[in-house]
Amino acid sequence: METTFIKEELLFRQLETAFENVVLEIARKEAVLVYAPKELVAPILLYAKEKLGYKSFSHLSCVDWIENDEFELVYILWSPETKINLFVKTRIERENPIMENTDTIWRQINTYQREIREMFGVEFPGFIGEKEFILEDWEEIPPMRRDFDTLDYVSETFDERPGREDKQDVRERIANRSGEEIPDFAKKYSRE
Amino acid sequence: MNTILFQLFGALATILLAFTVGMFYGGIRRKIIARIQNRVGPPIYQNFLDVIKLYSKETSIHHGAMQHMGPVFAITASITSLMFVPVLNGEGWFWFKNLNFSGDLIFLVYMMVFGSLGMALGAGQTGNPNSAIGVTRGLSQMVGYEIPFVMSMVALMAQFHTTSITGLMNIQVQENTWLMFSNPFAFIAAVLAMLGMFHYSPFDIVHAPAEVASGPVSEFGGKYLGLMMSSGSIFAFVKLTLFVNIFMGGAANLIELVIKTFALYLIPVLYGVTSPRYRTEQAITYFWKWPLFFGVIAILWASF
Amino acid sequence: MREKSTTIYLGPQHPGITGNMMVKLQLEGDTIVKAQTHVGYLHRAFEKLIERRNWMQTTTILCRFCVPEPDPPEAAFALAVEQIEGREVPERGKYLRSLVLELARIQSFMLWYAGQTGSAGLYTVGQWSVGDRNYVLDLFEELTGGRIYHMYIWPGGVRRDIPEGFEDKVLRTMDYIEKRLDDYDRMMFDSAIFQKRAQGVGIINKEKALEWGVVGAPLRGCGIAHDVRKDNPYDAYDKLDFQMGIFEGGDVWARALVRRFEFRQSISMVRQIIQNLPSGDYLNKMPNPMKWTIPAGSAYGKVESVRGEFGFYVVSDGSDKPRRVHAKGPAYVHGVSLLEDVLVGQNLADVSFIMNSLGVCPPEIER
Amino acid sequence: MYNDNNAQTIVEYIKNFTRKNSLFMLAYGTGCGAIELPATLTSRYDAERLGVRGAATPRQADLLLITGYLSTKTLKRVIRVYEQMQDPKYVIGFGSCTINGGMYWDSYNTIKMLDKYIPVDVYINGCMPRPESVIAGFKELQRLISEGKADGATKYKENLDWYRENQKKVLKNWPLVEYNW
Repeated sequence: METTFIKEELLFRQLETAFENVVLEIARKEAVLVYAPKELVAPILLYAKEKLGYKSFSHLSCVDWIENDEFELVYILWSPETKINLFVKTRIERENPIMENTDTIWRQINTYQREIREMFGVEFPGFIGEKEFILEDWEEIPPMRRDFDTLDYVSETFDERPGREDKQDVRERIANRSGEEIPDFAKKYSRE
Repeated sequence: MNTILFQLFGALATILLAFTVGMFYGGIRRKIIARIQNRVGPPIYQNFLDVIKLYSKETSIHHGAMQHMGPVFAITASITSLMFVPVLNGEGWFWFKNLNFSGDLIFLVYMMVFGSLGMALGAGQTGNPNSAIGVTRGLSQMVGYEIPFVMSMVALMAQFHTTSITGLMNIQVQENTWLMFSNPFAFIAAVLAMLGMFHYSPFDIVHAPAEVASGPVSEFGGKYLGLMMSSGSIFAFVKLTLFVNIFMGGAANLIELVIKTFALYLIPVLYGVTSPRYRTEQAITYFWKWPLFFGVIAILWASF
Repeated sequence: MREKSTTIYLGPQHPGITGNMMVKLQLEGDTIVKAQTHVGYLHRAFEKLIERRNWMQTTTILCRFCVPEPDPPEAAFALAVEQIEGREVPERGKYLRSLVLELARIQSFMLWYAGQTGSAGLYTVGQWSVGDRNYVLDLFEELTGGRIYHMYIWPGGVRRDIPEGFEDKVLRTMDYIEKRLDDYDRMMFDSAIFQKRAQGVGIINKEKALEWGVVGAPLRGCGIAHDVRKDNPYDAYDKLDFQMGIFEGGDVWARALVRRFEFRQSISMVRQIIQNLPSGDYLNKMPNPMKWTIPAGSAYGKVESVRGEFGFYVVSDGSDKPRRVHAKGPAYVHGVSLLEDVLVGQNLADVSFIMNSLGVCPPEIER
Repeated sequence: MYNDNNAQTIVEYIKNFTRKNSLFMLAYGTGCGAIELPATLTSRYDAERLGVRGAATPRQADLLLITGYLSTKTLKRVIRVYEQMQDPKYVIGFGSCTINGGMYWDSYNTIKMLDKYIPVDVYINGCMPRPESVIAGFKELQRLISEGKADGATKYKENLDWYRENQKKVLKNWPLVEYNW
């Protein structure tokens, strides 16, 4: 298997020599992971953009690891030359999360940062963008955090139509609504 | 006394005729478009249903006095213009003849603008930015098509030394020819200008849905919209009849009138189905190129 | 202070807007001096809901990410899950996936024809193409059971095999559509007015495209060769013969040419797939859906949709539910910040025209 | 003489006949169901046969199609749009998610019962409804109109307080002026 990862190895070496405090991993074909402390993210992104030919930015995502009290920010880059996806991962503390603003490197990051600020409450100091992006008049904790329970929120905000309680088999009742029997073809779908 | 009553009755009948024909043409247009688009389409009396429904809707919008006056202006203008257009050739015994006097063609050219101006006032009052933009576009486009249209009319007036529509019609009857053959350039210029007058695609920038919602009428619903639809239908009849009278020798009876006007009506309809919409400045440039050129040629043709 | 600028809210209720979003425009005359997008009218909290569903149940949600093209999200998610799990897809499954993806592209191209011409006031082409699109949807219905939402692509393959006589139907439909394409093109691309409207409008140059991360047809319209199907081939695309449509200019016209070219490529690809369809299994053996767990890990799966690269970042913590699923649709890139930038200096008449050519589809922006 | 019952009935009949055969549908795709509307309006299904056509602005429209789930953000706009429409006006709830939340039953941002916020005349179920069922929904609405039963707007006016209470429960920030018809 190792022999097939030639270009990945090359990228591995390049990053290894350029940065010291990072953990590198070749996850699979065309995917290289970089675990970096948060102050190294911007230098890595810049280095990848200017030196390694990672011209375009693919994705910025945020994962809530509530059991470790951490948010994980994932920057995914893609190089048109080597066709390798580079994942730059960093962990920031969950209480008072602050991350460096990187939308000067790729302006596209602007949109992602707006979303992550709204959905996770991660702050990006020095970042210009409208506060409200997707939600309107939201007063609870940021909704994509894992400690926000959407079902609780739903049951206290919205009214459910009766008959919508969970784990009920209504197929039989629907079929018998006008007095008819369940046809044979439908019987095999009903839970016996 | 008797004659005045008779004339009033004739005028009313003419308005009804114009409304009916205009509405049916609208319905037929929708049907034609539907057939071209592979559809069955609505019944051809669909526009009547729409208008009756709109009149029966409740209207509870108030944006100031001019907003209520706008549609009234529009329908006044179209009925007044209708009064100056003779429906049939010669001494029609029933249909309203027209309020003809020498110079009525000039008056008509003015009157046809009046309706749009009234609409513009009404739409401007509503405070909807889409209306305001639609009005601006409408007036710009009017500047575009009015010039070739007026030039073509001037060419006819200069060529035949009359400023009356009946005068022009009489000349065609006497010389047994159509003016579209006597001065073809004037006809071409006028027909190209007519494309703009109908506000069908590609010149539907005034009420382009994808750009300015529906432009001037975006705040008008219910009865107002019904009034505007009626005004539009009557106005379509006025325009078509005027063109038939001036260029195609008028009509001796109603059937001839319908055939001639419908043939003329097909030009903007079919051109509209197959064309995307111009932008405002592109539309004006369009009118100021070939139509204007033909207008100039028509005047030169008339003078020499 | 200049007082003469007017503010127009294009949407959320506006016939010109592509979907349910809003663009706030400041106009001077007919020229836009400032544009601001407002999204979020379609936020359904999909990513939150997925965290509450198990791996199998996500398929019902995935296809609803993007309404005009429901298949690329399914495929991208399946690719990501297969990368984490190391699950192999049988050869026939790969071909069937490509078949569905290409058919989805074809129906989406037809919807694009309608949007692009309808926003320019030429409704006839749209009526034709959306009417003919029903024939493609019929194929979908026969294959998957649904007209719009298919839930057909599963991690490990596809849900069911093609029915009997399906190949013939596909080929006949392709013949019909190819014949009709000439009609559309004669009406649309040969129209002098359309050319005038499209050329030099909504220009995105190469530098801007890279800076904003533009994907798909808009990127190929500025002369940059990038297509996920070529660069990181997935499914059966490495065995199919096709070309990218690359045109210079970066305006609406260039994007339209790209799509016109790729439409025909898609048709030819569907024919190739039908001709080379291998036999065998279509689905790798699945565990019991209620007990299906995915090992911990993360992956980014991406596919090419009509509007561009559609990606899913999937994180699993080893349980029976996804830890995090984050979608990146082409409209997410095109429809928010880039649109604000591109619209400045354009004519009001071209807003919806440009939005259609960029493929702005709000459901995948806010999810 | 002119106000006797027969004349009234005839006028009502004509009114209802024209209303049911000329439905101006507001062009507002509030959700994903809007993708089936182009198909409904084009060659195979052609809703224009029934007199259904699009209207660009709420002032001109009679029929509001709620095409699918409503997020709370859209609900605010939909209420505004609905109140701007002129009487008589009808609402069609389109898709299972308008009826009981559908697959979005546990989503924090979508409402679950549309008829608690605006009156709904006809529901079309399905996710998403096929064009055939959309046409069937139009037909059902036409039947209700011709029988004079499509009176959602009147109910809305009569029970405005109840509707407002429900609306304000979901929409925390209520910036709208109290609308008068």
